[in-house]
Amino acid sequence: MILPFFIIIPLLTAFVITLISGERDDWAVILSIIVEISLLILSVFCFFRVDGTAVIYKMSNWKAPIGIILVADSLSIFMLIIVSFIALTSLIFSVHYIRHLSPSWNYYALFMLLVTGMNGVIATGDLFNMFVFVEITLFAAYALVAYGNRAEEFEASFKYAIMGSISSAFVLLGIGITYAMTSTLTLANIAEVLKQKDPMVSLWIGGIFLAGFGLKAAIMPFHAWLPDAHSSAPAPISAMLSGVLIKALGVYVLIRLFFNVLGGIAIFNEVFVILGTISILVGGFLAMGQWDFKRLLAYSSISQVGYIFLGIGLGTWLGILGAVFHLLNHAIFKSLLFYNAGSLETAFGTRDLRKMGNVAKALPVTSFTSMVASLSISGVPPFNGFFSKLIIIIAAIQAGRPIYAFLAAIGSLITLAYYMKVQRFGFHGKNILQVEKNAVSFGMNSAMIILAVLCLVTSLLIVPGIREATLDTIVAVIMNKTGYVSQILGRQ
Amino acid sequence: MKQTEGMTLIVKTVTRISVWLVLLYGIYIILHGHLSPGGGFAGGVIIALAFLNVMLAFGRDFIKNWLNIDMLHDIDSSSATMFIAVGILGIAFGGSFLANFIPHGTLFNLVSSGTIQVLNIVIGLKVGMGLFIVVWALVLFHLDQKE
Amino acid sequence: MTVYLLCFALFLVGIYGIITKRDLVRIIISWGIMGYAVNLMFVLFGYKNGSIYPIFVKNAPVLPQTMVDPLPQALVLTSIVIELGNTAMLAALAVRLFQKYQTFDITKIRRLSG
Amino acid sequence: MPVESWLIFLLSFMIVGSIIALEMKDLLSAVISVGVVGLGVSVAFLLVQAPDLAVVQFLFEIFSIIIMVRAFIKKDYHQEAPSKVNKILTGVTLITLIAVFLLSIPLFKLIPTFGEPLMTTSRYYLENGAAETGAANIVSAVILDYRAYDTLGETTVLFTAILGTLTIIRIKKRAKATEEEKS
Repeated sequence: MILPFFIIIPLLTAFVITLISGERDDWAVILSIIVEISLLILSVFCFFRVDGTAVIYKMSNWKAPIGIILVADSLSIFMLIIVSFIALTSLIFSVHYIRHLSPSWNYYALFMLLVTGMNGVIATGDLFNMFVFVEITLFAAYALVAYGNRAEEFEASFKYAIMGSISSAFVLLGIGITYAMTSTLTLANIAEVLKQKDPMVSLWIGGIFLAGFGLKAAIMPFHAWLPDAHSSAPAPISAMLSGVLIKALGVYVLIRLFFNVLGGIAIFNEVFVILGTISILVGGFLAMGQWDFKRLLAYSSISQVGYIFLGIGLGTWLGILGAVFHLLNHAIFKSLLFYNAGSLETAFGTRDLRKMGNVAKALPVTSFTSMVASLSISGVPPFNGFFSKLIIIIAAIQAGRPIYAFLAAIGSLITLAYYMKVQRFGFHGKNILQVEKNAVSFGMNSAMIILAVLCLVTSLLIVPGIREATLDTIVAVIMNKTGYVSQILGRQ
Repeated sequence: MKQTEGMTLIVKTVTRISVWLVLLYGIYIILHGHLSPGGGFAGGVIIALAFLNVMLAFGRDFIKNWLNIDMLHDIDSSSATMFIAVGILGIAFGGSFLANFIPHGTLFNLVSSGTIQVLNIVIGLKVGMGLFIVVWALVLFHLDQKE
Repeated sequence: MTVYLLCFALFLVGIYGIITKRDLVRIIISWGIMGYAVNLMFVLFGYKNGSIYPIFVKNAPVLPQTMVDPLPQALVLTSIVIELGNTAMLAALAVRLFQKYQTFDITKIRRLSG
Repeated sequence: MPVESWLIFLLSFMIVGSIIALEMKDLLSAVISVGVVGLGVSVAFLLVQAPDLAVVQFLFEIFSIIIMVRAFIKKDYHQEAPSKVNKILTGVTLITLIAVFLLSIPLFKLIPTFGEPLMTTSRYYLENGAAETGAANIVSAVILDYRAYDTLGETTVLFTAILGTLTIIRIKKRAKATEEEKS
């Protein structure tokens, strides 16, 4: 019953913000933060209420194949929690940060539309509806990437817009062909009809959707746009893009399409594994050579998403557990790293690691939290990154693919190398830099501290007691591929 | 009427008549959305083209005081909010979001298909105002370019 | 089947335009062509031989079986509006890029390093 | 079957038109010739018994031409001759695209032939659409009642596009207007 409110509330806020928007944006800030907190509480409440079976909400009172249905199982509510949490911390961070760029209500209205789009993609159970909400998210992202009004940002936003439109054209082509074959648009019915068709059809549809949504998830062959877009966007926006958008629009949709709808075809799992491993290595090598802090983080996003695809591609229980856990961890520490880059940028006005100096004394909170984030992303034991990467590597070995496990371990070492480079140059360098007085506000510091604490807390999810309640329900949803279909068709 | 802005006198006199016809036609298309082809989207664009026609014929300054541009922004966002309000009313009366809770009336007459007609009008307003704002923004942008 | 192939050919012409053409306006145009091809193919999937448009008329009762498939038409109406929104945003970005770089040539717009 | 032959003629006209649009030297005529291709799509919609779409496509085509011309009219920009690298790139892309086209022919055989759609869900819309929603135009019934949530997403897409364009062109609502008055 609460499901449609995940889309109605942020959408209504966006419209109200544009209505009441005066000269100053403080109204917009207060409204969006209150809304984001309520969304977070709503999603956590939903997570513990849904007991393994999918909750279905019939839009405008029509049954599944006729009307549109919203579906919420533990996987989609897990994604809703991540989206609302990272959006909340981004909003807190951007209260002060956006004052530097150009304070106006546009930013908060577009941010709310970004959240609406992602919630819409995650909650919907209808193929064309997913496409419409993907378009909303992309339009809001193009405008937000170009928010800073500098030449590179327009260039990055234009390239992101072109790649996004090409992938949307492929997705629409895929939807057209799926409709021609199955003449229905609800994901559950498509899955049911595709079972009777000859497997060549599923391969073809899978190929087109892999091209379309792979471009959005920036897997290896389609990763070219990501470093430009994520590095020139304002820090809270690149945190949202890297931490959540490529996962909600790319990874989540590919899991839903390839596991629940197409029933986990072996060839596509193999493709995920190979592309994931290539992403890990190439993303890592490219990140080594970067001196711009944000570009380095963008390249490291490509390699970390590669881990998630490696985990999913294995298809075993442990592999998917590692992938889901890494998805959560990466959202946390990558957003934290982008916040650090943002606060360095506001304090010193530069993103180049070589120019930075002894930040430890000047910005104690930023340097401490970035140390926590660097350790957890490169997989140092007490932090969460270590556990998720370890599970993926063990899963690769168990699944009889030691080569991928070995390559994943090398990837983790490369990550450790370039994050130590960040620490050595960025935070404990030699040249002393003067810093503007309280450049980094309380809001920015508190957002960073919350995420740093979370880096430690989420590693507790591995403890068997807690794991059953949270991660296992999600993995169960992905593992029994046709369970999703039978639940929806069963309980119309 | 100072003759500097806009096009020649002939175009102005013709537009002075044709604009009202075009607007009337746009409103007709919106209101008959559920009976004849075209609906909220088509009617809205016709209204936007009518405003555009006036802007091309009479020039930028005329349109600024003939049509309060900020009011267009407010109509745009308030019609979008109305769309969601109709949806929420659907939850209250019709059972689920965006349900058709208004009685349908008899087929084929003008006021007949419940929320479909209401939503058609809301979309018509939204598309009409929104698209004109986009073109107005491009015009304003070229204005800065010249300075 | 040949009609679908021709639509797919139009789609490939759009991809050709995006990859080989250098200036922004042509890239936006070729994306438009891709959008036309996909929309047209979607509606062609719904056409039934010898049937008429899905609108009931007052005094001419029409059997529902002799009507075209309304669902692709509804979906393509949505994707046409999405296409316009996309063209508007790409045009706005291209205009601002021309203001900053004084050129439409994408190879000259190379401020981003790496 | 007149409709299929008409469509094949129209589609080949559109393919030739779009190739011309891409290869033309002057920007403005390129935009106009794509507009012609768009109007060809609108005529094709009429042939396929989709009047709703023909009207909307025709009007939105006019609007996208206005936006494109408005944005690119004043830019006196001439295009240099394509460099050697570009020629190789064009050659390679042409070969790969033709190969993709030939590879996809067997795949298009899988789709039900043109003219016999398997209309499982939309048969429901046609049979009891008028009764349940009270609208004579079934396409409006589908858009605004059966799949009204899609149209809500649709209006949001348009709203985001307009808000995004305003943010990119940096027109703040009231501030810009007052500033214009002063300058």
